Amino acid sequence: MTVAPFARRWVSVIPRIPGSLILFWLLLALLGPVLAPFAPGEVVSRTVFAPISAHHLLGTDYLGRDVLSRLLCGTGSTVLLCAATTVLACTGGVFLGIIAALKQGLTDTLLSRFMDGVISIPSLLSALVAVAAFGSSVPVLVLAMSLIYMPGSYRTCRMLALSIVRRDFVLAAQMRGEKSGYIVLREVLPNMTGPVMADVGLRFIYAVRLLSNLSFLGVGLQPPLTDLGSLTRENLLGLVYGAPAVIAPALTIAVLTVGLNLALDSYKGKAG
Amino acid sequence: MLSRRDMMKQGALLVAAGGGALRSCPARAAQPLRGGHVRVASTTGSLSDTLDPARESMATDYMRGAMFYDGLVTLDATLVPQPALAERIESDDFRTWTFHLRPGVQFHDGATLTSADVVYSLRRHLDPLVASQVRFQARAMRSVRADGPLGVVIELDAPNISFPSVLGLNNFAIIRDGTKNFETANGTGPFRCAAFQPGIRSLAVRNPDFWKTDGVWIDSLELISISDDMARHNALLSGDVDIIAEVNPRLVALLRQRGMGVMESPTGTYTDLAIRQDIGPGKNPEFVQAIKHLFNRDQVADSVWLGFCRLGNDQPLPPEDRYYNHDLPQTVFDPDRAKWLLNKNGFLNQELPPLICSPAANASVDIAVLLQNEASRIGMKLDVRRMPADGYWSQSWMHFPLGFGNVNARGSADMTFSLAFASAAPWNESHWRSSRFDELLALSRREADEAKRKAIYYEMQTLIHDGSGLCIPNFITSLDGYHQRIRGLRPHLGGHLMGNNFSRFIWVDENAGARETESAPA
Amino acid sequence: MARHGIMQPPPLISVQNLQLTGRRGRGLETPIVDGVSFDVAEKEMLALIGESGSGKTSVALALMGYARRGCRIAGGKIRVAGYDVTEMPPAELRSFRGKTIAYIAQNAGAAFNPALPLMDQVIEPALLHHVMPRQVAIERAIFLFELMALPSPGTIGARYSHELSGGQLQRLMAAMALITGPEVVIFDEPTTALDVTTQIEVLEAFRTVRREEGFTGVYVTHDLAVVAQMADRAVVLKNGVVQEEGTTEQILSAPRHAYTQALLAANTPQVRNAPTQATDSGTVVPVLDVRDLVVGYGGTGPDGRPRHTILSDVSLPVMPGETMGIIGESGCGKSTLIRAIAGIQPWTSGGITFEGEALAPRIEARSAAQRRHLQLVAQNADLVLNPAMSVGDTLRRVLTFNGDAANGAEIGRLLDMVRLPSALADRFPPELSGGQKQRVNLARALAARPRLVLCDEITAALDTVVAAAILDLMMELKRELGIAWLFVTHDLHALRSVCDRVAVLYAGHRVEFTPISALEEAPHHPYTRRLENSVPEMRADWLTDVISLRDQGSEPVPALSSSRGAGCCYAARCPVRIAICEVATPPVWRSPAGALISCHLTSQDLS
Amino acid sequence: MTMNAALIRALLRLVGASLVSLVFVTVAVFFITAVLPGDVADALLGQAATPDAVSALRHSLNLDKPVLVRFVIWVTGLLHGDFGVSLVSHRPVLAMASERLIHSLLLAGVTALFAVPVALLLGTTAAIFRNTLFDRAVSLLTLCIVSVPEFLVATLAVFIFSVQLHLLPALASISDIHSIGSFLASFSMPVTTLACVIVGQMSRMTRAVMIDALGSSWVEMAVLKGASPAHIILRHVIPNVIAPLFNVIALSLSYLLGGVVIVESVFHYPGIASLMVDSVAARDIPLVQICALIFCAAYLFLTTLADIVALLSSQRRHAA
Repeated sequence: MTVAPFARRWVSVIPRIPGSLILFWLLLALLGPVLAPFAPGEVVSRTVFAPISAHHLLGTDYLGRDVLSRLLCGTGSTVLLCAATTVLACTGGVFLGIIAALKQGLTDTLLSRFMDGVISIPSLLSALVAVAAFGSSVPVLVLAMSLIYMPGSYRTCRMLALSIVRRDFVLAAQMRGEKSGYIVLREVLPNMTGPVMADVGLRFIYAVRLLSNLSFLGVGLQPPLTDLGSLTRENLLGLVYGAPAVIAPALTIAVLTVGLNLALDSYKGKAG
Repeated sequence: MLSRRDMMKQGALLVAAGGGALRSCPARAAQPLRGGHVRVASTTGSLSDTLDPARESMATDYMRGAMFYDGLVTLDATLVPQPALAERIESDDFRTWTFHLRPGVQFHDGATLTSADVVYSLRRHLDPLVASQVRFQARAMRSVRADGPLGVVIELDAPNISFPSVLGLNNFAIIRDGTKNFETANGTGPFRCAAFQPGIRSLAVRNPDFWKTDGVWIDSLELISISDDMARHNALLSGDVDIIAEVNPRLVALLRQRGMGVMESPTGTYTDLAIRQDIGPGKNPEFVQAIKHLFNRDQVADSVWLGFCRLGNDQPLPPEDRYYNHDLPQTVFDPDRAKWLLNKNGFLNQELPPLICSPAANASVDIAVLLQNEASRIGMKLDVRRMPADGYWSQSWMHFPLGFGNVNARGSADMTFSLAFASAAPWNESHWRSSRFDELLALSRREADEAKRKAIYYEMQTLIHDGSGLCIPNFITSLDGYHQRIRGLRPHLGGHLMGNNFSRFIWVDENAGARETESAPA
Repeated sequence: MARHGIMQPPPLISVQNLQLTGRRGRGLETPIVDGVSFDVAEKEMLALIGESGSGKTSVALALMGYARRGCRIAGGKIRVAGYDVTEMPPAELRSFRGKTIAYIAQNAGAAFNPALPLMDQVIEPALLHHVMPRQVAIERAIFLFELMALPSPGTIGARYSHELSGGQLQRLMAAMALITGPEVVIFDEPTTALDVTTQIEVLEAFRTVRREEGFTGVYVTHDLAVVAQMADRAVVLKNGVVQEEGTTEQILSAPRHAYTQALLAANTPQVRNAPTQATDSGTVVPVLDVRDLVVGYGGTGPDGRPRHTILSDVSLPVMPGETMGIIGESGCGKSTLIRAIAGIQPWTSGGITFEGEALAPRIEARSAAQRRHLQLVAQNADLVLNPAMSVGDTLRRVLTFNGDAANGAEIGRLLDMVRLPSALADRFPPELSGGQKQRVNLARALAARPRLVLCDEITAALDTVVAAAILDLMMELKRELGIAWLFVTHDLHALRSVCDRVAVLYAGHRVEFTPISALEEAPHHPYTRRLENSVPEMRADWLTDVISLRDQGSEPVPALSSSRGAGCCYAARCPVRIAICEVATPPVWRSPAGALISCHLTSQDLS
Repeated sequence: MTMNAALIRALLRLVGASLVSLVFVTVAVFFITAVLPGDVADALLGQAATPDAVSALRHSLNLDKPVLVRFVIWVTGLLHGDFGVSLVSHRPVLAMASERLIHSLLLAGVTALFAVPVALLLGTTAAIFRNTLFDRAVSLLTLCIVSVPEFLVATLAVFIFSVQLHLLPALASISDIHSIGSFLASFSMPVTTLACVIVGQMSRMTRAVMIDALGSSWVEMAVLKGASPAHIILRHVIPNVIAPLFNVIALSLSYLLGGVVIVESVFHYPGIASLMVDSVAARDIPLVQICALIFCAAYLFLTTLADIVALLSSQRRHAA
C-alpha cells in the first residue's frame, strides 16, 4: 500500500540531482575497461614513466604499462567503490541520525556514544586494522569504509534533524501515529536533502582520499584492480620526471570529486 | 683452516663483479680523512627497532648493530669470514671449534672482553624469550664453553666447515655478559650509542677506545629510516641526509644527474615465487616447470629492476658466488611450452590457488602482476592476492601453495642450502624434499678440499634447479645512494651498504662534493 | 492635536515614485513597490498601513537606503532630512543610519543580539557615530529607560535579550533608536507580536518619548486601532501601490478606498457565532472533560505538586458541537493546556476524558480513534505543514492513514471545505500565503473527521483581514460539520466572535469561566475586565483613557509566577485587591449572568 | 546558585557521556586487535617464526591465555593506573606514547594556529560575498585541495622547495630544531600540507555557520544602526557563532592527531599516529590500546570542550 507513494517520491527526487554528471562518471566507470586501448596489466613499453606520445596518450607507468588504459580501469573502480561506500555510509548515517534526533533519550545516547567512539579512531587506522583482520577484498573495503564514514554522516544528520523534528509537522505525524520509518523518510528527510547532499559530496571526497591513503600504506584494492589513488601512489616517483603517469590520476581525482561536489552544492541551491 | 689463497681468489672475483660498480665509485687514491658527521637514511624502521643483536631482523637493525657491536668474525666484501673479536679460529674436525679472543678489547662501559661474554652472547640465542632470529642456527651448537679467559670452545652437532660464516652473522654479535636491558648498546664496536629512539633515529659517536686502530674515520653518525621511497630520495637530494639505502632503480638516473653517487652492489638477494610441492598444483612437477617457463625474466629485469639485476636460474647462488654453477642450462621464457605443459595436465581449465604477494617481499606485487599478465595471455587464470606487509612473514609466507618470498644474501652457500633447501630446513619455501640433496649437504660440510666441495655444490644447485618449486627470476643489484662528499663505500656481496657495515669504512671529503658536482656530467 | 490644515514647512521626508524590486533565487525581478510617493512633515507621525506583502516594510527600510537580500531600490527619489538616500555611497549611508534615522523592528526578541548585554547594544549607535562618549550614552539610555517606564532602569541594561519580555524589549529598542537623538524614527509593527495588555504599555511609552524627544516618525502597521493612537496621517498600501492617503481621522472615519473599508471592517468586532445552547449540567456527555489538571516541571515536591507549576487545577468541560474559548496573555498556560490535551505534555495530576473515556497522557498510549477524533491545529502554519510535501500529499496521507478513500475528488472536497481551489493540491507550502497555509492546516485536521479540533492561536500570525476570514470559515465549518472546537487566543475580539463559552486563564489558574452571553454583563473577574479594556479601540483617545484607568493599579509584575504560595494568583496586579487576596485562595462563585468567577470580592464589589 | 548546580550537572553529564564512548572504544579496540591475524610473537620473530619459537615466546608474554583473561588482566592494570609495558620494547607504553604525543601536539598546535584563522577568514569572506565569483573560487579551490591525496601534496612540496629550490629541509626531524628559524623551516611544509587537508572542510562549515548568522534579524539591525561590515562580524556575529565554530574547529583538530600518518611518514616526523600504525603492525597490543585511548580521549576532549563552550555561551546569557 505505502510503497507506491514512496517510490513516486523518490522517483521525483532523483531527476533533480544533477544526473548528467553522475551518469557520465557511471558510464565511464562501466565502459572504461572497454575503451582502454591496452590490457591494464600489459607491459607495453620498455620505457618507464614515458611522456605523452601518440602511442600512449598519457605515457607509461612505473612498469612500462599504458597509463590511459590503467586510468580508465582505475576510474571505474574508484567511482563504483566510493559511490557504494558513500551510499552505504550516508544511508546508515542519515537514517540513524534522524532516528536518534526523533527518539532522543536512551536511543540517542547509545547511538551517539557508539558513533563518537567509532569516529574518534583515526579513519586510516580503522581501515588498516579492518584490512589486516579481514583481508582487502572489495566487500571488506566497502563495509569498513562505510562504517568509518557513517558516524560523520550521522553527526551531521542528527544536528540537521534536531531542528526539524521539533517542527510541528513531525509532531503532527507522530500524533497521527505514523511509524518511525515513515517519519524519517517522508517527513524529515525531504526537508534536509540540500545539506545532506553536500555532506554526501564531502563523504565521497573522504572515501577517495582514504582509498588513496590506504594504497600509500600498501593495502587497498587487490591487483589487477586499481583505483585512482593507487595509480597516483604507485607512480609517485614519476613526479620528479613530470610524468603524466602521476599527474593524470591526480587530476582525474580532482575533476571527479570537485565536479560532483559542485553539482551537489547546486542541488542544495535549488531546494533552498 | 681458511687459506690465504681462497681469499685472494675471492678478491679477484670481487674486481670482476664490481667492474660495473666502479663507474659510480671513482677509484680515487685519496687518503681517508678523520672527522665529520654523517646522516644515513635506511628504509624500514619501526617500533620494533632494537639494540639486541639477537632480535635484529631489518636492514636498519643490522646497520645499527654493526656500529655498536662486533662479532667473533666478520664477513668481508666477498663474504669470506675474517677475524674480528676472535684473533684465531681452530678446528680439526670442523665439529669442535676453538676461538681465541683478542686480548684487551674493551666494552663501551669499560669492561674487558672475556670468554664469559662470548659464552653468554652465544648461548642466549637458545632461550625462546630472547626471540632470536638465529635460534635455528644456534641450535647447531651442542655446547659453548669458556676455555680460560680468552678461549671459547664450541661443539657442533655435526661437522660444518662453514661454521665461522655463521658466526659472522650480525645477530651473533658479542654483548657483555648478563646484558638484559637493551635501551642502550654496550658493545665493543667502533661507535658508542649516544641516542636510540625506536622508529625515529639512532645516534652513534666514535668509540675512542676501539680495539682496531686503523679504519673508522667519521666522528658521528645518525641513522634514521624513511620507508617512503620518494621521501628518502628527496632527503638525499635536498642534502638532509648523506647516504640512503635502497635507491629505487627508477631514480638512479635522477640521482646521478644531480651529482649524487649510486653504488651498485651485485648480491645474492632475490625475490622468488615458491610453489609448494606438498600441496596444491605444485605436487605436479610439470606445473612447476610450466610456471618457471612462464616467468618473462627479461621483462621483469627491465620493468621491475630497470636492468639493475642479474638473471636468475631457479637456484639460490648468484653468478658472483664462487660456487656458482655455470654449466647449468638457463631456464628460459617459453609460454608455448608452459601452455603445453599446463594444458596437458588440465591446469588451464582449473581453478588455481592465488599468487600470494606483499609489499613486505620486495617488488613481489609487481612481479606477481607481470606473471599474472603472462598467464592470462596463455589462457591461464591466476589471481593475485596482496597481503598486508605486517604479519606477512609469520602469517602468509610459506603458508600458501603459490607464494612470494624475498631472501637477502646469505653469509655462505652452506647457509643458503641448509636454511632454505635441506629437507629439515625451517625456511624450505617450496617444501622440497630431496634425500640426495641432504646427503650432499652433510658431505659438503666435511669436505675440506675446495674443488671437491665445489663439485658437490654444483650438483646441489642442479638438484634445486631441476627439482625444487622455487622460481628465482633475478638476483637483485643492491643500490645505495650517497652524496659525493662521502667516500669509502665499496660494493659488497651482501649488498645493503657494504653488508650493513659501511659505518666502519666511510669517510667525509668536505671538498669532494663541490668538485664532483662541477665535474658531474649534465 | 493634529496639525493638518496649517501651512507647513517643506517635508522632512519626501518619497517620490519609489520603485522596489525583488527576485527569488535566480528568478526574474518582480516589482515589490511600484511608484509610491508620500511626504512626511517635520515632527509628524505617518502611518504606513497594509497587509503583509503590501510592501510597507520594504518602503520603510528604503527610507534608510536599505534593501533586503535579493531586493533593490530600482527607481524613484528618497530624501530624508536633507539627504538624498538613493544617491549616497555606502560609507555615507552608514553614518546616516542610526544617527539621522533610526529603526525599531517588529520582533525585538530577534533583533537584539542574543550574545551581547542589552546596554552595549542600546548605546552602540551613539558610539558608532561618535555622538557622545560612552558614559554619557549610558546616562542617556537610563534616562530613556525611565521615560519609557522600564523596571529598574539602572540595571536592566546589564541583562540579555532572552531574559526580558517582548514588551520590555520593544521599549529598549526604542531607547536604542533614540539614543543618538535621530531626526526620523521608523516603527516597524513594533507591537504586533505583543499581548494586548503589554501593547498598551509599549504604545504609551512610545507616546511619551515622542512627546519628550519630538522626532519625525513613520509607523508601519496593519492595525488601524494602533494607527488611531499613534499617527497623524496615514498612507494605505496594497500590493506595493498607494491606495489612499489622508489624515488619520479621515482614513478611520471616512475611508474612500474599498480596501481601506475592508481593513476597517475586519478591525471592527462582530459576532459570527450563533451560540450553541450547550450546558454542562445536562445529560449530554462532554466531548472533552479536563478535570483539575496540574502541569509543572522541576520534579514533584513533597506535597505531590510540581515544584514549578504551569497549570493549577484547571477544569474545562467541552460539550459536543460547542466552541470553547480560552483566553489569557502569553505565559498563562493556555498552550500548555492544549499540549496536554493533545498528548504531548505530561501532567502531574488530574485527568482528561474524551468522549467519556480517559485520555492517556502520552499520545502513543492513545487509541487510533482518539488520535483521529482529536485534532490539533497549531498556531504557525509554516511549521505545521511539511514544506517538502505538496498540499495534496499532505491531505492524502491523512486520508490513507485513517483508511479513507484518498482520491482527487476527496482532496478537492476537503480543499473546497476550507474554500481553496482544488488546483492548490499540487502546490507546496512555501508557495502559499499565510491565510492559505492556515486553511490547508485546517483541512488537514478536518481530513481526519474529528469530533474536537484544538485551535492554538490560529489567527495570531495572520493579517487582520485574513484572520477575519479564517474566523468566518471556522463558524461555517462549525455549522456544517457540528464538531466541537477548543479555541485558544489572546484576542478578545476573535474570542467574542466565535465562542460559546470562555475560560480566562491567568498564571495557570482558571480565574473565570463564562458563557459568551455573560461576557457583556458585569460582574467579572478583575483580570477579565483588564483584558476587555486592553482591546484597542479606534478612537484616538482610547489609549489615554486606558492609561488613566490603569494608573490606579500598581506596576505590573511578570505574569508567570509560581503559584506555590497561597493567595490569589492575580493579587499582585489586581487594582481592587484586599488584604485576604495575598494569603487565601479565592473561592469560586457564580455570577447572576452565569459566569464562574474565582475572586475574594463579591458580585457587588466587582460590579 | 541553582544555575550553577544545573551547569555542573550538565558538565558532568557531558563528561560522563564521553567516558561511555571511551569505554566503548577501549573494549572494541581490544577485541578487534584480538582478531588480527598473528600476534606480537609472530611479529617479533618475523621470518624466524618457527612454531616452537613462537609458542615459547607467546607463553612467556601471556599471549596463550584466552582473550577474555587477557582483557581482565589489562583492565585490572588499567584500573590501577598501569597502562602496561610494550610487548616489543618492554618500556612503559605511557612514556612511549606521551613522548610522541608531545610531538603530535606541537605539530597539531602549529597547524591549528595557521589553519584556523585562514579557514575562518576564508569561510567568513565567502559567506559575506556569497554566490559571488569570489565565493565560487574559494569553494572550488578548497575542494580541489581537499581532494588531492596528501602524499602527493607533501611530496610535490618537498620536491619543489627542498630538492629544486633548496629552501626548506625535506625532513621535519625534531632533533634538528635548534632555533626559531629552523623550527619554522622544518614545520612549514608539514603544516601547510596538513592545513590543506583541514582548511577545506573548516572553511566550508564556517561559511555555512556564518551565512546562518548573517541572515538573522540582529545583523540587519546592526546594519540599520550604521555599523560597518567589520564591526558587525567582530562585535555581533563572532560572539554568537563561537559555539558552532568551536565545534567546527574541534572536529578538524581531532583529525590532526591521528589522521596525519602520511605527513608523519613523508616528513619523518615522530608523531603518535605513526606510533599507532607501527604498534598495530607489531601487534603490540598495550601500545595500540593507549594510542587508541589517546585519540579517543583527544576527540572527546575537543568535542566535549566544544559542547562546554556552547553550554557556557548560552549559560552566560542565562545566568546573568
